[in-house]
Amino acid sequence: MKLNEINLFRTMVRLRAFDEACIEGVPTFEIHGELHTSIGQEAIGAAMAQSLTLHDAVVSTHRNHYHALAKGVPPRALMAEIFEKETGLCRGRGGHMHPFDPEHNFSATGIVGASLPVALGYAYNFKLKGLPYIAVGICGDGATNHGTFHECLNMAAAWGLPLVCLVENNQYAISVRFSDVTATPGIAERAAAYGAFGRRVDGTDVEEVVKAFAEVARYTRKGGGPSLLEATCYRHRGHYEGDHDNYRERAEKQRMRAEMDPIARYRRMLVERGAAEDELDQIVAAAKGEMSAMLADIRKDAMPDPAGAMDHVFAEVV
Amino acid sequence: MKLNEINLFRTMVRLRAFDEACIEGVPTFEIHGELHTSIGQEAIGAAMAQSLTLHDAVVSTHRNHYHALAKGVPPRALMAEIFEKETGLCRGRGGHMHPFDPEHNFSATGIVGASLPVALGYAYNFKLKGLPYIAVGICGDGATNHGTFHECLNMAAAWGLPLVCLVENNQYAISVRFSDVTATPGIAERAAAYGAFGRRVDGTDVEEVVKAFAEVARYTRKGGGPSLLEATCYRHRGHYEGDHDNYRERAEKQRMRAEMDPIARYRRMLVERGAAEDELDQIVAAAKGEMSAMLADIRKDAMPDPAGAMDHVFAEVV
Amino acid sequence: MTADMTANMRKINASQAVAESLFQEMERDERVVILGEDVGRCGGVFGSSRNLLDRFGPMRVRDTPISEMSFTGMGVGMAMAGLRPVVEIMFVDFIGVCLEQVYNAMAKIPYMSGGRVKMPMVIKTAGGNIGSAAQHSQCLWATFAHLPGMQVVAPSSARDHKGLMAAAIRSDNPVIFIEHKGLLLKQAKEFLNAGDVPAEAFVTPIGKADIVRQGGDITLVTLSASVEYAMEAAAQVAGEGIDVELIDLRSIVPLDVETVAQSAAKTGRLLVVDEDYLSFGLSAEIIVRVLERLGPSSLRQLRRHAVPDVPIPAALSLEEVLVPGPASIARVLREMAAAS
Amino acid sequence: MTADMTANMRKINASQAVAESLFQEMERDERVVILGEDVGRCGGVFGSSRNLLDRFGPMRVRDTPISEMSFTGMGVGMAMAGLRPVVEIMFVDFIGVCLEQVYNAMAKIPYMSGGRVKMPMVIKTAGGNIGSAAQHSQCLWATFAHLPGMQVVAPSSARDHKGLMAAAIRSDNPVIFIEHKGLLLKQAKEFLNAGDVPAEAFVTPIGKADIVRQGGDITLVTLSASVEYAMEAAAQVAGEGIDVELIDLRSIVPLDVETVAQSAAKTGRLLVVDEDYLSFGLSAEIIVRVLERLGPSSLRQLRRHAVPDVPIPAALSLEEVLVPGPASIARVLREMAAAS
Ligand SMILES: Cc1ncc(C[n+]2csc(CCOP(=O)(O)OP(=O)(O)O)c2C)c(N)n1
Ligand SMILES: Cc1ncc(C[n+]2csc(CCOP(=O)(O)OP(=O)(O)O)c2C)c(N)n1
Ligand SMILES: [Mg+2]
Ligand SMILES: [Mg+2]
Repeated sequence: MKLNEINLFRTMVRLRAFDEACIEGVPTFEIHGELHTSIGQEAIGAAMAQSLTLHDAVVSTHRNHYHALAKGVPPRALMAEIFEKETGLCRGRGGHMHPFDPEHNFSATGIVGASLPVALGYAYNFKLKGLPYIAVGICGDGATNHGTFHECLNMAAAWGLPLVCLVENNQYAISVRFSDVTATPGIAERAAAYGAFGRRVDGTDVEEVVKAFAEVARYTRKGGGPSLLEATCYRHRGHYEGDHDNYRERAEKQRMRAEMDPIARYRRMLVERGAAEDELDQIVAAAKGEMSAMLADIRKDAMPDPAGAMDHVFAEVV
Repeated sequence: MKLNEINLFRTMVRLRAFDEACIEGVPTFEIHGELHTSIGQEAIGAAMAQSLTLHDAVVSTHRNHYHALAKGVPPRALMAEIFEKETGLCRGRGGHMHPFDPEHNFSATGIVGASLPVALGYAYNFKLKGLPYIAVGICGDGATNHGTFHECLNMAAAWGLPLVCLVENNQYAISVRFSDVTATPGIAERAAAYGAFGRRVDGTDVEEVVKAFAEVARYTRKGGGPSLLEATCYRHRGHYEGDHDNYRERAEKQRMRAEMDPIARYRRMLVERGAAEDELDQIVAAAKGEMSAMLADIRKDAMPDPAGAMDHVFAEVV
Repeated sequence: MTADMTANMRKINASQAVAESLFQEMERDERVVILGEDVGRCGGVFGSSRNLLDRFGPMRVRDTPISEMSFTGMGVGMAMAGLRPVVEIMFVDFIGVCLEQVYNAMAKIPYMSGGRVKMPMVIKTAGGNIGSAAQHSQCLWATFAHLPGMQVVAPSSARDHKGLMAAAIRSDNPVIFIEHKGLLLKQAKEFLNAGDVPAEAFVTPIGKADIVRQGGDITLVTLSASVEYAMEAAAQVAGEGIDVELIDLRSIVPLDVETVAQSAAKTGRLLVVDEDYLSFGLSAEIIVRVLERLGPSSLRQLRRHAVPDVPIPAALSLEEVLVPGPASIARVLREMAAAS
Repeated sequence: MTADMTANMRKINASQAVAESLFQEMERDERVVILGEDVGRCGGVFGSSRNLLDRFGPMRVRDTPISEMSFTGMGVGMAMAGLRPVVEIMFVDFIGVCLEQVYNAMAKIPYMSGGRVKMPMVIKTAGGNIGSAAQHSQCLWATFAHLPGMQVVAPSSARDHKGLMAAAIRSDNPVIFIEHKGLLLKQAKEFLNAGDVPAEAFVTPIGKADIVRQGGDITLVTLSASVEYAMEAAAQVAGEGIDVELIDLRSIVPLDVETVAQSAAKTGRLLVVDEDYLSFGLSAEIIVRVLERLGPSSLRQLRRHAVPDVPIPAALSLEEVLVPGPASIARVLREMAAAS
């Protein structure tokens, strides 16, 4: 697999700039509810972007922006939805936890454990029609202790469905440490209980994640049945914007920020390999500029018209 | 472990005679709803009876009679409940799927997958209080594909709770073959996904089941955390009395009845070891007599008084 | 119905009517798939998906493990992927296992997506009291109806079982289709609300109530098996000069208040019979909707007869006094007639 | 409430009041345990179980994995084993994941066991609309109330948060305790329905409504955060000569119909305000129960104001027109006053 290093770096940087732009809407109350960012988890989104086709499906979680972008959801429509504008992907009805893009086979849910079942439905459809596509169901580490994890991997394996279960193991479910509530050290080892293909990867090493994701995707796409990829990482911000985050030691957070920032890590790596700092800086600046401009533009969009508040409950008027 | 062979045989024979007496209530419409018998699964009940103490807890399923009897629930009160009499364990409110005996820490549920969580609550209580008791949660093979199986084994293992998960793998969930809907050949192998102690046993070889159940119970009682015992067996009758049971080949059923009847197997074994056929016949006759007499007696009991139909919804009148 | 009229009727029971509808809809539209426990090899525990596996194979007729939460969510994903899934939850009592996917996903995604995603999905399930105790006897239609975004259908006649199932499958909206265990094995000609079940595919529109019996004294509104009980009761009291107008709602979302209100305006007396729990349910909703239409003092009598907020006991001696049946409905009708 | 009166009030918000009650009940009775996501180390996502882990340790204050179905069932088992569990379901919207254990086990076991098993269990959860979109904004009290066997409590004032939680824990019945996300971080003295929160443990009995404001023109019945909105609305229209009697139900099972009916008999006008969905819910139930008591034509006006059967949209511009608030309640009150 040939990697375009600069592209990978740019993808990650754009993801982060996207979430940083979103964060600007919190103190202004443009975004209310709980905004979940993925800062620190860019390598995983970037890896998905490399291996997925338009027809593949992705079903994500409450922490979904990167996955949407990786799947090709138009950033402007996504951000407009996060800002709950009429121009948003879902006309402002969904908001940041519920983006739906049928054209890109992308959706998400705010309910933990609810992503895999929906992904399984896509996988079933691909198998039924004999299509060479895969469905990626995304979970956090916390979601892997939900019953649907077990049920879905079992069904996918029993019927040979093309489901990739991608676990972002950032070690916490809000305040609850993975190790306090989980019987096994990690998640990849559970694949054996379903005869699925399991793999663990350092989710902050972008090239490794790209390779690992490509590997599991290929395995599943070729008819091998479900696969499970556990990407270890760390959530650098609070569970949601505004979270007091007093359940993690300051020292832990500092260390993790130093060691487990995929963008900083990759930058160091690229520089070691001879990349020009300038060029990288420019990529960062361009991404920030792009997202700021997008935000500024979206801010001018109209909020949904209250007259339409009751629309879309049912497809047909009966 | 010293086994009292005659006792074991008698236990199994009494269990079967109990269920056979219950079946008599079906054509007469004394029992309506779905009566689930355990005929063919006597060895498992007998094995439990050997290792459990009064304080241990058992939470069973829709197919619960043998487990109740193994736990020491008074047979008369149980049968009276199955016949929905005011003299029943639950005053006729529960019926055959919902026997509750707080004195013996026994309960059941008609909802698949709902037994393990309740058993976990008992296990938690034992751990909280530092008591040397175990909670046995019983599942069928079908129930092991329900999310609670995963959730409960994970919690029990993460917290070191004294939960024994006993799986009666009779190969079918109503008409659905275990192998058609399950990723792994068996269930015991899933224990590894929780770092639990897993074991498979031929559930129609009573001495083997006794040993295996004693082993997992001892392991868990000594603080080893959860264990999982898969006892393979076969359901000789329909899923419920009245089931057309046209989803299993006649040949399969005949073969299984010949090979996997725990009572017939044990009888052959005992006779080979020198037991007197007479004595065994007498045990069978005595058990049938006991249960017939019990049934005749229960038939004289009153049905619940309609005046009390609204009682017991709430504990206190508010 | 006279012997003459029933003589030429097809010999088909309600569960066969459902199976036939599924068969024809699956023939008609290859996007239709059915999944659930025991829907395939055994054709459904009540036979309402018989013959489908042989004809359409296991990818379109899928026997599932007991994993309701996930296969309901799988249905949601299938619908989003362009299929038209029918997901069977064997007994409605089990819905608590998977209600999350039902009300947070299936029912809300069309709205949450701003109308960009359709959800042509049917949840097919069986309810009703037939002496099966607390965990296998519920109706729960009001539980669904309280939560926005899904249509809730509960057929009464054999004919409606077929026509409403076709409508549910062809609808682009999520539909909860609640069969009654006590009706499924009944032959079309045994229904009091009898009527031939056409052999060809047909659609009974969802949302239009059926005036099963015309009458001028009391408006009796109900659905599902209680339509049968109410017909029996109405026939009983007719001899005593009480003329009941009986309305089969067919669905409670949408609720055909129009038809009910017109009848109530005529009779001045409204009785709702409901096999579901009394409180926070169908009976109060209908009464208030009618009063909202006709005015707060428009009716002389308002009455509801439902399961009085108690789990269903195992013993039939107890169930009988809790669940509305022909005798208890007749009693209530007599009380109403006597009162004014 | 005047500045004088509030000056001496304790500085405590509603979530602290809950936490204090839990603390005191856990001190008082070692059988009380609490479990759920984030209840321990972080003290609850709204702080309503703060300080408990340090004092009582992890066996009595248990941070769970995201396994609601199983830890709710674990609560059932604990209660059967003699403990008095408080199980937190973080947001009521998630109840669909575990409702099975709630209504088939917790709520029915006392009845199914013929009264031989008690179920002293509390489900503590947060509901209400605060701009969190369709999957994090529901109230769902009517969903619980329709299903027999559980009491359903939703406190309004800071004081009631404490007293009703104590009552719930001490009750031998299963209790659903629904906090409102919009009230939890509000200081006791900021409540319009203000009142000091005593430092010592106390019990507010479940089942007795609170007449928060006396008035002669219109009876307004509601609960939870809507009590605050209704107080604001009542104060607004008072200046216009509309005198509202405002009743805080506190619980909907049991439902204090007595108090509501007495007031409605006096005013002749009944308005139910409900932040839960309109149909098949609280509003119709109250109206019908009052009419059942007072007679079908006893009231001049019946009105309900609730979320009109639509999922909650993300955009505040939409949420505002769907969820009852002070302005919309005042508008309805004015319409009612104008109509007769
Ligand atoms: C069924 C359910 N339970 C609880 C929640 C509340 N909740 C939202 S996110 C979250 C933690 C999820 O942890 P994890 O799966 O590790 O994802 P992360 O937030 O770390 O990305 C919880 C408990 C929910 N949304 N749904
Ligand atoms: C949640 C739920 N789904 C479905 C059912 C219907 N049902 C009752 S028993 C059963 C099969 C159970 O199979 P298994 O666990 O293998 O137990 P067995 O009957 O073989 O003893 C099913 C599907 C149920 N009671 N609860
Ligand atoms: Mg996490
Ligand atoms: Mg089985």
